[in-house]
Amino acid sequence: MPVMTYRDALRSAMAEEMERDESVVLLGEDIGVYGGTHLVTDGLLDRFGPKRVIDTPIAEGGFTGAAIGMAMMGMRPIVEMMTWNFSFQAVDQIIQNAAKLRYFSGGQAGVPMVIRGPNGGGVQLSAQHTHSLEGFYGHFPGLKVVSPVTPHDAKGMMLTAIREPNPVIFLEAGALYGTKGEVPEGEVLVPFGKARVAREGDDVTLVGYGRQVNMLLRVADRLSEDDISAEVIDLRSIRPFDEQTLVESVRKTHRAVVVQEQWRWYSVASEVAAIIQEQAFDDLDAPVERVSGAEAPAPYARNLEIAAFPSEQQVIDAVHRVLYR
Amino acid sequence: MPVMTYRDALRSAMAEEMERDESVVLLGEDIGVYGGTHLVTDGLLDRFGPKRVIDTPIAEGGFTGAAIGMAMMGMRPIVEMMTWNFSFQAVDQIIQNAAKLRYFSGGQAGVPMVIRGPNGGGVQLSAQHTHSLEGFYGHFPGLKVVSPVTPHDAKGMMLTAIREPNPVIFLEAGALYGTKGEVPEGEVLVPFGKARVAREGDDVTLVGYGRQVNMLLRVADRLSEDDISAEVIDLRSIRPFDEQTLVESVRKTHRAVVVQEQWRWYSVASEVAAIIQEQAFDDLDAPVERVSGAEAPAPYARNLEIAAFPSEQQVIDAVHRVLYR
Amino acid sequence: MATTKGQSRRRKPSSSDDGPVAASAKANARPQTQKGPAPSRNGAEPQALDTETTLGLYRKMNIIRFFEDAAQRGFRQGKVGGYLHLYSGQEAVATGFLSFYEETDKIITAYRDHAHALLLGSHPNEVMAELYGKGTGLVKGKGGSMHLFDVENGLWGGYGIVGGHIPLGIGMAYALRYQQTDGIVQLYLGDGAIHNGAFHEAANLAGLWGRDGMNPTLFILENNNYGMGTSVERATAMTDLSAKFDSYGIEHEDVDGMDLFAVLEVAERATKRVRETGAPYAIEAITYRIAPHGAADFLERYRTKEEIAEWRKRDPIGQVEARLLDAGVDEARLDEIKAEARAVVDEAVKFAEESPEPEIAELYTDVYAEVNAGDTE
Amino acid sequence: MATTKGQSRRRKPSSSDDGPVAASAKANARPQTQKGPAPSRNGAEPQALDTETTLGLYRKMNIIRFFEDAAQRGFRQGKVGGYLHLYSGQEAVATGFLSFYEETDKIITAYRDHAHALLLGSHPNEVMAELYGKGTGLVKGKGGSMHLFDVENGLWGGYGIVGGHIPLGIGMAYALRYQQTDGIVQLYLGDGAIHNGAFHEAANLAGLWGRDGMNPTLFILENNNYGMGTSVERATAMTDLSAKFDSYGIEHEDVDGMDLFAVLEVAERATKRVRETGAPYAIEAITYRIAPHGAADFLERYRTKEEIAEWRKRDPIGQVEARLLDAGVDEARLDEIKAEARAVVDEAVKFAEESPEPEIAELYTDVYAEVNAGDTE
Ligand SMILES: Cc1ncc(C[n+]2csc(CCOP(=O)(O)OP(=O)(O)O)c2C)c(N)n1
Ligand SMILES: Cc1ncc(C[n+]2csc(CCOP(=O)(O)OP(=O)(O)O)c2C)c(N)n1
Ligand SMILES: [Mg+2]
Ligand SMILES: [Mg+2]
Repeated sequence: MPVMTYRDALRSAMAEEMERDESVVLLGEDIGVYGGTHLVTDGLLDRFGPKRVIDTPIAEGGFTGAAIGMAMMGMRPIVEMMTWNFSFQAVDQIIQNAAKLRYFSGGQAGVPMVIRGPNGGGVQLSAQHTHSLEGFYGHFPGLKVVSPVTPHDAKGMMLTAIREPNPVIFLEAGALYGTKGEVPEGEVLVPFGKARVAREGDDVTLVGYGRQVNMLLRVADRLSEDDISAEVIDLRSIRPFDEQTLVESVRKTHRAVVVQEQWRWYSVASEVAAIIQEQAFDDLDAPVERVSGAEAPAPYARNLEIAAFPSEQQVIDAVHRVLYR
Repeated sequence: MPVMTYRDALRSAMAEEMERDESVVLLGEDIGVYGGTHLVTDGLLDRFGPKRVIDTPIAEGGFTGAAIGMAMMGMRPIVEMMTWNFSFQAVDQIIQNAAKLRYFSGGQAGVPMVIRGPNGGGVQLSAQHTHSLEGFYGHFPGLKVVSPVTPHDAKGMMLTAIREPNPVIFLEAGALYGTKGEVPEGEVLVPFGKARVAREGDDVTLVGYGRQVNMLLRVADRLSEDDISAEVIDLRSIRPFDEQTLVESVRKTHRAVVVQEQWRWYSVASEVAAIIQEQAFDDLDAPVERVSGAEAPAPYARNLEIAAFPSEQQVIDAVHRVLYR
Repeated sequence: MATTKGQSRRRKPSSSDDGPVAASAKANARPQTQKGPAPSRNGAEPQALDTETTLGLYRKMNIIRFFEDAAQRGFRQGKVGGYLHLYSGQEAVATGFLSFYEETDKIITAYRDHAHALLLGSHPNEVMAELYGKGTGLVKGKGGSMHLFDVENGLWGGYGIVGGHIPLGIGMAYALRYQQTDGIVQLYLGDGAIHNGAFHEAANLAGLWGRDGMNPTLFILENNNYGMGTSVERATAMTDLSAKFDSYGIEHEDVDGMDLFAVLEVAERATKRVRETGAPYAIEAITYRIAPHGAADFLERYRTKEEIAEWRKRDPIGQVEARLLDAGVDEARLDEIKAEARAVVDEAVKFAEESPEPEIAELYTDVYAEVNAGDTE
Repeated sequence: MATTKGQSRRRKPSSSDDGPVAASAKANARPQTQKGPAPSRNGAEPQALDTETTLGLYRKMNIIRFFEDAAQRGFRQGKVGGYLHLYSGQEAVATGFLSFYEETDKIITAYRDHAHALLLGSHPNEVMAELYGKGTGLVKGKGGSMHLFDVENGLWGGYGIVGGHIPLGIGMAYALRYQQTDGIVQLYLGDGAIHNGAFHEAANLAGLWGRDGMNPTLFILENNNYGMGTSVERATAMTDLSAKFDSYGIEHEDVDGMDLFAVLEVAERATKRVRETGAPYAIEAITYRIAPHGAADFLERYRTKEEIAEWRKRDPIGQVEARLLDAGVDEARLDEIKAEARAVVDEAVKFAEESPEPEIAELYTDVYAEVNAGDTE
């Protein structure tokens, strides 16, 4: 199987769909002439021309709204948020229009669009440029929200996203654009609403998404040295959500630790804990543990930033707590 | 004790603080000449003049940001969101500036301000005008988020909010402006971070906030007819959150049902369930049940809207489930 | 509308021997209280219309007015819920512009949208049923007054967030050219919306994309001098609203929005221009709502009774009526048309009242389109 | 800056027998590639400065330039993290305007903020330490390059979201008059930010409040022709950016932002005007960044080497240098000043490198102010 970077996987999905379907266009800041600040769209302007690769002014609300209008007309726009941090300027368009148009038009209008870009922290971007927004957007009916971590899923979920008749919030692992992985050739559509068992295990279920999954795999390795067998679940689809895979795993392991970069309160981990206790109450041998980002805006200094994100040690400690050892 | 409406309680808190402290000013759409679309600010323009009661154009981001700038200079602005639905246009200012300024300025700047307005649905305002945003804003460190239901708390928490050195998201129960209740004279500051036991009981804990609390009290009455003694907890402060009162109650009753108007996923109820299973795991006799708004944008038709919000019957059914009867 | 369904489309008002609108009437058009820019600076005299065409438009305007009156009654009776914003007083604007609607065009507006639906050919029964929250409503009772959609007839909403629909409109315009149609977007917005950031960002994109012929947007700024209770003068230091389009390289003109004939003249030219150039153009129609902002807003401290009375003298329907009488039309004929219009609305109310509520199952439909169900429309 | 701390405030450049900037130089000021409006349309000739004052400003500009070079080196070495935006090429703008800073004034800008801090008197050591993420940094290592604050010296940030700080600035201006000070706000923004909705909403409020003397905001639009890789011409169909202030009733003028003396002249007049009227005013300073947008943005496909070379000929520091030499200052004197400036920066780097990281406990401080702790400042 060909090996490619997360970045290239995203680009190839977009390029393939653009070849296949003329209604697919890209909009965003510096995605064309500049090549994309993270080079995800590099080369696409040359290939598809300026009517399909549209550089915009710095007006996230305006161009996201314009893309919604295009989608209503049957186009399939893909909007790049240079980073998801800037999407706060487009929240009104995303939540009030994209998520609800189909509903308040009684099904007459649809919004087949993708909004994508890097999400999450890790390179000292500090408070305004570090957010993990899965729960924030995942709250709203009408949206679909995904967060792939492997190049394989980046491509497969992007293909699915572009073909979706609904608005998709596509949260890329910004820190992982350069990481490589196997990506099969051709149309490998990864469906939404299916979690991935990234590693099988029996003693405890580790739940995460995005770049935390890689950390959980490292933790699982470390735990195996202590003869603790951890199952790692990559949620990847935040809305719709795969309750079944999650619950089945916990029914087997009886214990769960949920890890996220985002803040604790009213978050993905809150929901995961709520679901587990709802559906696996009698199977649980310990309360679900949560490991979240520090309750502070993201700091700049390297040492503070490292301290602000979930660490392997924190997860291992939580595992020991749920195992009562 | 004097009896006053929720609306008058809010107004009297603002007026008293404006008398006491010249740095308190109001900004918002049609709060002055028009009297406020919900008449919360009625009469204040005449009393305090146009430099302190500032009618703004329809620019939620702009005037919220301007108020943040005022707050940085030591003023204490109170911003009215005509309804919280319009705050999506101010999300960038609220989350990127108000919540984080103190942090990224290393403590040099502060944002002592209140953003207030009606929140929640109930009068057929349909999809774009019906939101319950406690969890949405409650997620972010740097903000304080409250949601009072009684006129007493409306006044007491507004006084506290205005004196807060931090930005406060003040979510009023829009459907209850006309409801009356006892409100003591003078400076009755209701602290943030303290839940209220609205009714004591032994068999099950019902948890809610905002107008759901009134519904829970009715449910408790109905349950008492079946000899089920329900304790009702009014969270009222969403951030900071009173884990202790919640957990103590569940330790006593061993069962909990959380009710909210907002959507289920990644919500206040998710967090409440997560906290309870974390901290009262061994005391729980049944999984925490959640009753939330229907997973759809708010519909217009009266019958659909009624079906979209939590009903007494849904709560009673959930109580029966946690009581296994 | 019901009995004229289809007629309203692709029909351009034809000229006749009707006299042109007197220039002096236009100069004095605006009562003193109105703070907006001066009306109609365009040199050309409005085209004369033949009497039958005028009567047709008169009929439509009456239906709109009666419809709004009935909606207000329904609201008072508690049969119409939510927010309800009436178009009364502004009829000449949409009536004029939508006379030049062509089938490939798309219309988008804010929440004051009943007239737009009626003019585009939505059945008044279905529009009223929507207001009544019935399953037979234009959007199945799910959106209400603020969210009228009738995409077959070109109406793409109906939006409740001030400013929020403007970016959508200019994106739709891009799509129309991308898809190589000759359609245009008529994008309606209020004087209050122009101060919103969404307007700024969208207008700038429209100007930019229009340079390449990729933005056939006709901005129709309905300046009724108030955003709720805030007059234009209290909302901005620069009150010549159409001149704000200068910032985006978008040309513009003003028109007396109380005068149907003036609107028709501008509308014909403007729609043609936008269609041909693929570039945006903006019209500020100076108008007035004689109704309160919303049906629930009974306190009108922000304006005087005298001001309203002054504007009522220039009622757009009254002006058309006067013109028709001048042209020798019988009063009886006008009464007959009014009676017909009333009957259309009465029938709509009856239909709405008698219609069933939506099925509860509808609560959960239209949240998502089914995946792999092919196209979204 | 370190050794001139305090000196930079409330000092107005005094006139001397220095010759005025040659008019012909100004006319030819802008290389052909720059798409912005023409420079300096204001009639008045810039005031001449005495040589010592000019040398002082020359020194500051050199410190800024060397500082940025050192920051870039730190970035390449992995010692400076995050986003890093250099001011190199634009020095004349902030140097000119901040020469008229008075103690009651407040300064707010975006993320390209090192020069503003240095000019206002922040210690270069602390600024560099902030970039290095050290506990001795200007904001304790918590904000980094984009979030410099030094409120004692008038600097209120340092913001990373394009457009986001503009509403704050005009709110601050309101407060200054509400609190009856005679301060003004110098609000810096980029050519990219002007298309953002936050600009539109804030400028409209500024115009509105300024009508009552309640908005002493001096908008300083630093038009360096690019928002990242997007030129002004590719961002809007109407490229006369300062003219966009017309929409808000805000008067404005342009200045050659590469020419310190032109900036000083405009800055003196403009700050005085805003201070006296309490109304906003806007200056578009036409300038150029010779550095990449951010330190990590090595690909510069959006502009040519020739364009950069062309602008380098008009380097603001070079221009001042030429003027000083013309005025008879020794080259040795200039070298000495440069060496001093370099030493200040070397010392700053040393300080930053040797400073400790913040305590981990700092992660949780400054999230909330303590309740009932009295005032927030
Ligand atoms: C963002 C936002 N803020 C506030 C409101 C409340 N609101 C509804 S209509 C309106 C006035 C709009 O005025 P204008 O654009 O002139 O339209 P008109 O009502 O006059 O037709 C306001 C403030 C809203 N719907 N959206
Ligand atoms: C809302 C938002 N969108 C995008 C960005 C990413 N970004 C950072 S700087 C910049 C360019 C800004 O250009 P300009 O305002 O001209 O300032 P300059 O960098 O030239 O000083 C962009 C797009 C951002 N920070 N905020
Ligand atoms: Mg209006
Ligand atoms: Mg720039």
